[in-house]
Amino acid sequence: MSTVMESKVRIQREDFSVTGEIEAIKKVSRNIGGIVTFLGTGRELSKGENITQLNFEHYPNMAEKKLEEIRVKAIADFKIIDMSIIHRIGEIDIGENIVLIVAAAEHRTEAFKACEWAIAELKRTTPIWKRETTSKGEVWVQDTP
Amino acid sequence: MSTVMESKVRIQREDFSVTGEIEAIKKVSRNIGGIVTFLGTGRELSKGENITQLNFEHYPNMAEKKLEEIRVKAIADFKIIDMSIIHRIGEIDIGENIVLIVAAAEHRTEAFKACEWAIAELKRTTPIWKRETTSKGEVWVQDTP
Amino acid sequence: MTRLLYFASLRALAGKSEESLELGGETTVRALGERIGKTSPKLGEMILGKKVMVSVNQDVATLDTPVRDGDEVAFLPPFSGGAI
Amino acid sequence: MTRLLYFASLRALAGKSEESLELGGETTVRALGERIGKTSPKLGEMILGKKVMVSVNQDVATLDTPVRDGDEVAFLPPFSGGAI
Repeated sequence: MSTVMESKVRIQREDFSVTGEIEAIKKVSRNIGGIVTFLGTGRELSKGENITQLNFEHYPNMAEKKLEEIRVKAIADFKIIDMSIIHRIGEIDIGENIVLIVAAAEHRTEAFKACEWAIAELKRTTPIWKRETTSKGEVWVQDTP
Repeated sequence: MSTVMESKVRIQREDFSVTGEIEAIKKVSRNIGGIVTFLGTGRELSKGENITQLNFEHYPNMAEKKLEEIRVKAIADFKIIDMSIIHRIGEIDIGENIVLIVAAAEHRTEAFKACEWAIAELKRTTPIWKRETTSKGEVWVQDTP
Repeated sequence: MTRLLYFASLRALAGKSEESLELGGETTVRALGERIGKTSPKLGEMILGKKVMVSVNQDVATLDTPVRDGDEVAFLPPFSGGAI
Repeated sequence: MTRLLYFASLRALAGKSEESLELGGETTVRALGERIGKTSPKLGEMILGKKVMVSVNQDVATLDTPVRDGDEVAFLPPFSGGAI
């Protein structure tokens, strides 16, 4: 196990590098054969409205704690080797990166399952909120899980 | 639609950049909200044997044609926005990238389904062969689909 | 003192993002909701009607969860992280 | 002339990676397999026993697919691309 330079779950304003996060997780084991990533990006359209900007807010510490719970449960339940979860906050433009989940496993089936579960779980349990700016103004999105 | 700099399906000796491929596919539409990628990497262990190197060979043109068929069918069947598929050939060391599939969609569910289907279909239909080098010598892997 | 935090859409309803209250002894989330309802009726209604999630010291709470001096209580509208 | 291609593990069995044959008129994959079997018995057996896939001009073929002058016939062992 190499020295962990940065935490595998992070909430940050700045953008992240998908390649950088994948290379970091590769260092964990020489037995990784499949890495599945989910990258969520800012879409222009939402329920027919044209979005010009997104803005994310989180509950500091509690949100990071929830992400770490998701990571630990994914590793245990899906028998994957490791997972990293990064969510950006603040202003996000259309096309920009919002959230990244990387699931590394020996085989691909578990990596797909773990990654898909983790993003659904993040939406359900992690105190992060999205505000959309459209021509009609700004609105906090109230997603029903 | 921007000018396509490179084909979205490729078989090549050199490594690829996951971030680079994701950024290329993002340019296709401002309505991409979820990008799922599968990255296959060289594992050290295979059926209990310690692998020191991998070597991939393909049937030129036919393999590229099969990848393009997978891409076109994935876009049509899963209603995703676009897909790119890249497979490396030649010598691959442990931990190195072998294959990348990027599925970009409006929503994540279709992107996950398309990506998982595409890698299974690649293994089933695309004339690419893997040779593993272990302490016992070199052996062509005969995967049963 | 007990620290109350209002996130996202609840900030406009509460008219603030946080406040500190003197509880005068142990109370519950329910009693806190009733107290908030006196100045922000709609917010109080949402808390008591379980339309918003409440956390006490960053753990998810129910209306019966006790609240003590020094606790951090947060009012959390439905989450919408994770892009799409 | 018809071009024959042997890939991966079949190269060692055929003793070559490719060859050009004069067919002397239209034939079939089956007849080609029988002809190959005379010099490489195990390879001929695998072709006729459908243990290897055969393509004609890069389309998947059956034993009855016709083979003509100028065609490219490839013998393809089970695929193993895609990492794990």
